[in-house]
Amino acid sequence: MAYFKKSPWIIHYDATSCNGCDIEVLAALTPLYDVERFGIINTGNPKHADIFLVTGAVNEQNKMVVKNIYDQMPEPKAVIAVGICACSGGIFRECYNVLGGPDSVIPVDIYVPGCAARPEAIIDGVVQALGILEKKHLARKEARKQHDRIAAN
Amino acid sequence: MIESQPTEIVTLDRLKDAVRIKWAAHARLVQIGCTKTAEDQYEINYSFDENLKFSNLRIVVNPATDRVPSISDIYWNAFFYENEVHDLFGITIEGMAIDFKGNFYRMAVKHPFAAPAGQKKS
Amino acid sequence: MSVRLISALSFVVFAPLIGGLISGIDRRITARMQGRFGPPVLQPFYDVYKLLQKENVIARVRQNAYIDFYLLFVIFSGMLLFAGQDLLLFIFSLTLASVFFILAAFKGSSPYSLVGAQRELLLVMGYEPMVLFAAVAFYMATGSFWVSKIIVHPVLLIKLLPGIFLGFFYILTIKLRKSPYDLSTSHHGHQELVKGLTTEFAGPSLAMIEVAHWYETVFLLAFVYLFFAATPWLGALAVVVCYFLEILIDNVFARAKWEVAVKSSWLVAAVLGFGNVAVLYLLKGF
Amino acid sequence: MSKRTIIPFGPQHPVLPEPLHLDLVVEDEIVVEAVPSIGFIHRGLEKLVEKKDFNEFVYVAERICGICSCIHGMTYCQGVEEIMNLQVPGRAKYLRTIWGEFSRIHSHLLWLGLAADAFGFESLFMHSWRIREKILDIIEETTGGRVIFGTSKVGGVRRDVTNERLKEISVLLKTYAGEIKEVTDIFLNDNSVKHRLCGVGVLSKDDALMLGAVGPMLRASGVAQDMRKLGYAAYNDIPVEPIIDQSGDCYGRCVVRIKEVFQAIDIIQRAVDKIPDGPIDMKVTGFPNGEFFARTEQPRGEVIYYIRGNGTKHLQRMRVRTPTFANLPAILKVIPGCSVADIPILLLTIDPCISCTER
Repeated sequence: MAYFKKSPWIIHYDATSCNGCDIEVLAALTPLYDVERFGIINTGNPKHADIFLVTGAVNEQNKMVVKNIYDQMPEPKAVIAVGICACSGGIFRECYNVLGGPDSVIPVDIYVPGCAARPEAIIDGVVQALGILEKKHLARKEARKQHDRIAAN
Repeated sequence: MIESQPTEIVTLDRLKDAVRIKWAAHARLVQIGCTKTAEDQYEINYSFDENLKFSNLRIVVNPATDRVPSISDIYWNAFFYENEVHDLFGITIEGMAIDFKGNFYRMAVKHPFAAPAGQKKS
Repeated sequence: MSVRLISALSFVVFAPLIGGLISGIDRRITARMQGRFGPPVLQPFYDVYKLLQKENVIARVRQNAYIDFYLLFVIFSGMLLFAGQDLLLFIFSLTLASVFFILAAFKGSSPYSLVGAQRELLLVMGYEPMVLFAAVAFYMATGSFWVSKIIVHPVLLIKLLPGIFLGFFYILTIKLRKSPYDLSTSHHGHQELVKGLTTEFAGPSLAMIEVAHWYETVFLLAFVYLFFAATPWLGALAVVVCYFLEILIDNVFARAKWEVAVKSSWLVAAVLGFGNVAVLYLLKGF
Repeated sequence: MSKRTIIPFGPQHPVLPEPLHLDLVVEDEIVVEAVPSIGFIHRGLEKLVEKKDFNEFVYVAERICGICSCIHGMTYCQGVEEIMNLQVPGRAKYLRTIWGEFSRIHSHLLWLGLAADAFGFESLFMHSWRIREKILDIIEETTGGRVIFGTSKVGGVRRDVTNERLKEISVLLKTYAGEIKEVTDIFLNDNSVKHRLCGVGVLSKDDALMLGAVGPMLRASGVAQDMRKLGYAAYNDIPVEPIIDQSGDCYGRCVVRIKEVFQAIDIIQRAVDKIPDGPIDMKVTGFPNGEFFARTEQPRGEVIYYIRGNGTKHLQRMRVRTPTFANLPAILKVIPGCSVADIPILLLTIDPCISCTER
């Protein structure tokens, strides 16, 4: 048990979403849903975060921003695409400036559907991401062990 | 009918004078918007509001030959709309208060609204 | 001697446990004040344990060395206090610790951490006079700078030093990084400087900052206890009440600007701190 | 410390949930200049009119912004109805008004929370949003959606609410008004809040008007302009007096929004009393041909839809000018001279909605 399950810190970035999902992400922090019960904190700082919530599709200007935030996050990390726009582009898929979901720029682990995604769905997405974090952590540990073994020989 | 919306068509060289009259009357600049009506014909609407009375100034331009003077020396906030019109329609606007030089929006397609109607995104 | 050593060592071992627990209870009470349920009480431990497992992303090579020294000096300051050493030494060591923290933040390349470091410097400037007044006043009241002497002083010191106590309580808000004075970094992410001082630190180094904060919480509360050392139960009560008030203050104030923080803490130091020292001077007639 | 540094503000920033980027040129924590760059959300949805027919486009219009979604959809529909000369049934008009005002309440409560967050008052943020959830419950119950209502359609509305339920909601709102007052009183009277708001970002009456500010921003500077005076939807029967404040600073904008929450509650209650019975939509035949600038009052200010049809099922042009777009130049003029600590609250007082702005 590495306690990733107990303390997932999130960072949220609004790619090109219509605010609907963003507001729901924020609503999940507030008294009715109160995700801090599960130790979830919205850090706002990529270097502190474990889980990256992207809402909305990616466009020409923000694809670098999304990638930068992802790169700044320390391992292990997970990405959740929140809302239908972040899954596939949604209603804006045909717009000239929409490149598609964030998975066209960074690897996405969990897709949360909905327009707008309900806070319950977002919380569920985060909870599912926890398992992935734990797995990634173990894989990292294993890789390091193997690396050490090779180095020792 | 919610409200009447008179539109006055002005020529390019009279545009700034007409806008100055609006400024003198303390009209608020509501928006500047562009519409492509034909292949080389673009309408630009300058909308004003004077105590809930809406009115339009309209110029018709051809982006290939015409250069539109900026009104941002009269209405400072116009530079926002003008940069937008420039980026979306490729219309040259001269003398904007802050010129983003085509970087107001960074887009996958240059001047998307200037493309012939019906053309799909690549 | 050995008693002192045991006391200092048990500080090193138990302070993070107590500090973490206090932090957990703090978060729970805060949540309740905001109409929420709040995290488990052990949440801070989960957080730190998780942070230790994370990758340590470094922006500049030496920034983490400064954090090591920060933690080291925070622990050292606490040990001095718990070993009953010189109060002045404790204060200087604590200042040195903050200096290391600020240097670490200056090392970070993000403008947020730079502005955070500048604000922290101003805050240190703000609270330092009051801390010094406190040390002087303890000396005047008890005739010694040694914590071991102060703690066995038969008189309830709060009677002699009410101004100093209030002044110290005021700067406690700054030291504990509570709103309205959580200018340089805040527990809650929603701040104009993102995370201010700690913006550039990730994983294990962030965990060390967190642990250092727990140590700080414990010895700052121990400092509060000093005012009531003559009656231990009153001291314990005062510590609990003080911390609860800090949580309450955290929840009923908007964040102030640094000008206000510095000016007001100097005003507090000048009126309450200096005033109390002056009265003591007249009473004792040095 | 006196050398100039540049602090990037956004696009990813915890105070602003939305990507607006400002490069703040800072001297001693005093901002000398603010250079904006936008376009992080530009999708180009205005161009979608060429692919979706004018009835379908209502869905897109509602998703221009997730916070003021209802009024976006409604404005678009009003524009099309105006061109096609449709007489929308009275009940539909009233329902639009009621939902529009509900969305105003939820948007203003949301703003109050975010503003509290910007000046570091976390518990106030939580309590504002706690009450907002109750409003959202009513919205969800009557429309089916929490943030995107999906009730607008050309020629009316999609859902009806029974008169009994409307009466109950009206009573319910009375109790909520008390709770809202408890929270808003803190905004108006708390000294530490006043310290952060009063005198920050003062915009004079003339500046506000000539820089094209709209909505609460304009009204807080003492200009009584409210598009609801035009009398669209049911506002002909329910006259609205614009709420103004003379101060022009952040506090003034806060006061205007708070008063508007109570005004909205009042409007809903009056609308519930007057709502006529009858159908909620009408059959729409033919295609729009003509142009119209539809203007309505969003929570953030005047929104304007330019709709131009050419007699086919696809519109020729649809342009949205959203309130934030109009307010941004004004706030840029105000920023120089403020301290870094004031920037979040200054930006938030225009109630920025970047996804509206960039579309």
